[in-house]
Amino acid sequence: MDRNQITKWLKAPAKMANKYSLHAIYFCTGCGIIEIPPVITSRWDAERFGVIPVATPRQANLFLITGYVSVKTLRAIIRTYEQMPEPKYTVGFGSCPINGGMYWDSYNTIKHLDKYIPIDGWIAGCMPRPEAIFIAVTHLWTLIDKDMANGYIRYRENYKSYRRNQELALGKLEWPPLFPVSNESQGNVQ
Amino acid sequence: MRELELYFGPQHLGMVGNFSITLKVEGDRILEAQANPGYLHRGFEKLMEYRTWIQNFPMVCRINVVEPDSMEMIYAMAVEKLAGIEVPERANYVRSIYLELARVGSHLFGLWAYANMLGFDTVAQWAMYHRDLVLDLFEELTGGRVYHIYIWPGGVRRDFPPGFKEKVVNTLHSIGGCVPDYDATFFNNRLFYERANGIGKITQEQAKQWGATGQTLRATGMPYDIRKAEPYAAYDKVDWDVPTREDGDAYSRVWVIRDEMIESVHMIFKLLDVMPEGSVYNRVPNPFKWKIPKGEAYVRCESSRGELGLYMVSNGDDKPYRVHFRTPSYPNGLIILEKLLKNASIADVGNIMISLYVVAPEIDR
Amino acid sequence: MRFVEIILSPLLALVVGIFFLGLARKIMARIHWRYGPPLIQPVIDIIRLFYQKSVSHGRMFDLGIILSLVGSIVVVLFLPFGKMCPFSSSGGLLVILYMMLLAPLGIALSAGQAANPNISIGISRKLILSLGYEVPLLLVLLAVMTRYKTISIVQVVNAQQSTGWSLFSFPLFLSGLSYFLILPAILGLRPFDVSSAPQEISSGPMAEYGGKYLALVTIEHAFVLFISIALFVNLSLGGAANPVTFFVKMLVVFLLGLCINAVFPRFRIEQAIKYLWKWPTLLAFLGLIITMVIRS
Amino acid sequence: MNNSLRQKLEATFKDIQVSIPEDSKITITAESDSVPAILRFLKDAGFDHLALLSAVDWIEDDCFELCFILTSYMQNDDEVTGRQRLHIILKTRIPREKPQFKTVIGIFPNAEPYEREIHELFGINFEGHPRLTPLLLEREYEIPPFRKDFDTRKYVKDLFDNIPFVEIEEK
Repeated sequence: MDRNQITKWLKAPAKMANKYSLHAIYFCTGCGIIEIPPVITSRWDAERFGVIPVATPRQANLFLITGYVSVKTLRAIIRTYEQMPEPKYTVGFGSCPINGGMYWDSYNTIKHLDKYIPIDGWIAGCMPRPEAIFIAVTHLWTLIDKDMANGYIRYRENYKSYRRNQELALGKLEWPPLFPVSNESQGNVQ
Repeated sequence: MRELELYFGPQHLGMVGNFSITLKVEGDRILEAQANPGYLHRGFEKLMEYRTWIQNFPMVCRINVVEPDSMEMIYAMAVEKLAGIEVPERANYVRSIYLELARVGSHLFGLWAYANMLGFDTVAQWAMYHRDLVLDLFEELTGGRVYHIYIWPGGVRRDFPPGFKEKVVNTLHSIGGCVPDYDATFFNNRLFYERANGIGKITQEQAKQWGATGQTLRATGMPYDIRKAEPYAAYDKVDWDVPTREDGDAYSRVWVIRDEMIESVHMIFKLLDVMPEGSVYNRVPNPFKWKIPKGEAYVRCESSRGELGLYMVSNGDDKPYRVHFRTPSYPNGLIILEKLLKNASIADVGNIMISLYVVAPEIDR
Repeated sequence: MRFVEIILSPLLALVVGIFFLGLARKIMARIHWRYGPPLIQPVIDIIRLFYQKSVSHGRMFDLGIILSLVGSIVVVLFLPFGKMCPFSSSGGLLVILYMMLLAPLGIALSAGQAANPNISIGISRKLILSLGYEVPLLLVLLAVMTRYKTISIVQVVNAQQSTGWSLFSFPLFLSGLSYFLILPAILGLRPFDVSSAPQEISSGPMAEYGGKYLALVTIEHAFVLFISIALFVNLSLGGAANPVTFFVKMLVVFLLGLCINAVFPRFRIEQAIKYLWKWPTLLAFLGLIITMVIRS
Repeated sequence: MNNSLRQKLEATFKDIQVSIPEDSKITITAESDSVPAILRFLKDAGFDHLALLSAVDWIEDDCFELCFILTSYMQNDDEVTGRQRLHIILKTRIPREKPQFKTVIGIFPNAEPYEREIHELFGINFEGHPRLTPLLLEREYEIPPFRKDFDTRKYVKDLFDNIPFVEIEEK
């Protein structure tokens, strides 16, 4: 740790601690999960950077969405995301959450994940290599430094639109809104 | 005692793959278990009807991320059968070696999942490291770490690069050199025996009735293996054994996985020795205009988890009319798991599930 | 002087405990053929957790953690760290024994507020497990008290300083061995991490803790680490004349525990109880009987 | 062996066509009423492994085709015989309007999830099935998605592409 780092720690301990202690929620959302075990084990060892998987969303602050998101998984993802305490960061992993990727014409997968929950960063590729995850983590550090990893704030501010989109895709949601939704109408629910 | 409803998955450290089991528990005992798949359903079989024969090759391997290679193989086999394409001799050997390497990698992944579930971090990390060495071989051979798209109708995409044979031998020797370590810390560990012995026990009769194949069946004493029953690629060219155990519990299943890995490595060595020279690829017609004559075919091969089948119908068009995969995890995850979890303890949910080798994307497709 | 010690000794315990948490991660990583996180990683985690938002599940949820933290801090005050022991004259082993129960109890009370089925299973496992190790622990303490004819831990340490470590004296080595066998259970290391088994019940009682609650639970875990190892060092390894020797002894014990942690999978809860009530209890019982026979 | 089985089948059941297109394959086409009896007969004849139960939507012929693919486990646990190389495809057609079929769980218990899946993806109702609850899908579809008249590209266009992006104003 050089002097620069120490000043940073003294100036913004929250930011620095968030950076170096990214606890990822272990949720196998898609086939990208196959690259997570190598990343957290001996070959690549993400724990060097403070990235470890944790068991429950309450303990986590990083959500790696690994791969395509089916409609059924989207429900689980939203619930998990809403249970995570703020500040929280989301990274979409693989091509499929970005625009549907290979499953662009599938009736059961979500095409653009950022319509439903806010995303702080994307990792492109099918399958992205483990190194890509580390690059994503270092990019996330820069974003946190510059206050640009603000997905959770955007979620709070635009919650109404997000909730509307979620209901469009999933039908009626059985859990109450996370933040108060002022307007009664929720769009045309299909 | 209070009856609780417990959701095991989809977000759960003990869950490998996006799968969920709804458990009704009383204390530590499970009254009823209901498998709840569908988190990974992409409608592959529908999507494949919209894509041409050759476009489907990148699709099929994504059905099963743990071992995509057997998926490529089964699709290539079905296309070859329907279109009547011959495969050169050397390509058969290359395919066999490639599939056996994939089996070793997949079993090491299974070992990671199983050991990790039992709380056996050390062995889990070793297994994952060794799997990565196998993936390095794939990377050199095919250019991809996870998805390879290497097997093609009429052969394989390219021949072994120079020096690849020695690399395979060296890597497998270095992994094989760690087998005593694995045995000492894991397979012969008294606690592993205590945890796994008698857990998730099925008899051979039950296994037959519920449609089990692969380790689940072989752990009950039946040496049923598609590679022996209906040999494809070059599996009938060399001599090898089907490892079995008698008890049918989680302990035997994991031991069968271990023995299979070793058998696969031996098989690769033998195949490398007798591999003929020659071309590895027969040309197929122009893929843009490729039409396959009317017909239907059911082909099967042995993936690392059991019988993998593909029922394919062509109506003479440039796209398949209907494809349906018979995946080994399907009976394992939807029938056997539910039956075995009844009256088990919560501590054994993951134990049973992973010893059955349930791979969720294979169920959902 | 004593006032300074009252402040200093919990702080020291906390530092040692958190250092052990970091060391555990580093050493486990090395056994896994990994590089491992920096040693101060738990500190970073705790800072991060304090800055994170958290959800409370009722008043008892907050109070339970405080209860278990206070319990642990009180135990620390009674434990000699080298020669440093704020409450050396009063209480003793019996206070420690009772106060040590507060830690799991507080967590149980607190976590029970959240209606998560994983938590209730985890709590029941945790309480059963503490039942499992309390029996041999009690027998060990009785044997030590009988042998040195005192209930004061300071006098136990002093007696060992003159006569040698109790781990190497005849009847008490049985008790020492028994304590070492139950040590992983007290620490929640493998093969006894049944209560927090993340792969089975989503880390059990910790499932609903987030933010500062999780930070407090981590701190409390650091205290428990310190207490159970320090107690072992004081009872069986003869304590120490100065904090540095004491720390080195603790380190050795902890490293041995980690090695066990690395090569064993997790017990099922009934297997854990069966084990705890078999060998450690038998050894501790034997130690107690022989001590009583020799003494009379 | 193939031919003796063929003769036996043709002697026992009336309205079926048995063909042997290649050595390792027997294709049987039968009326839907006689399928359970044929399955029972084949199971007794040693084909005790229902590998796959599949359905094909022949929209031009206005019917669904159910395919039962049977193979056999080893009998005495030591030798692989010619029987293991053989698979039987039993096909039957049912009308596309109100598709109904009798469940075969009584004969092959492992048909249960296959029937559930076909019910969900093709909308074929299996009488006597204990739980025809949704297996894979989350949303409800007007036309079951695996039918040929369900156009997934149009569905995607109508549903997912119409969901707007969340507008985020620059701060």
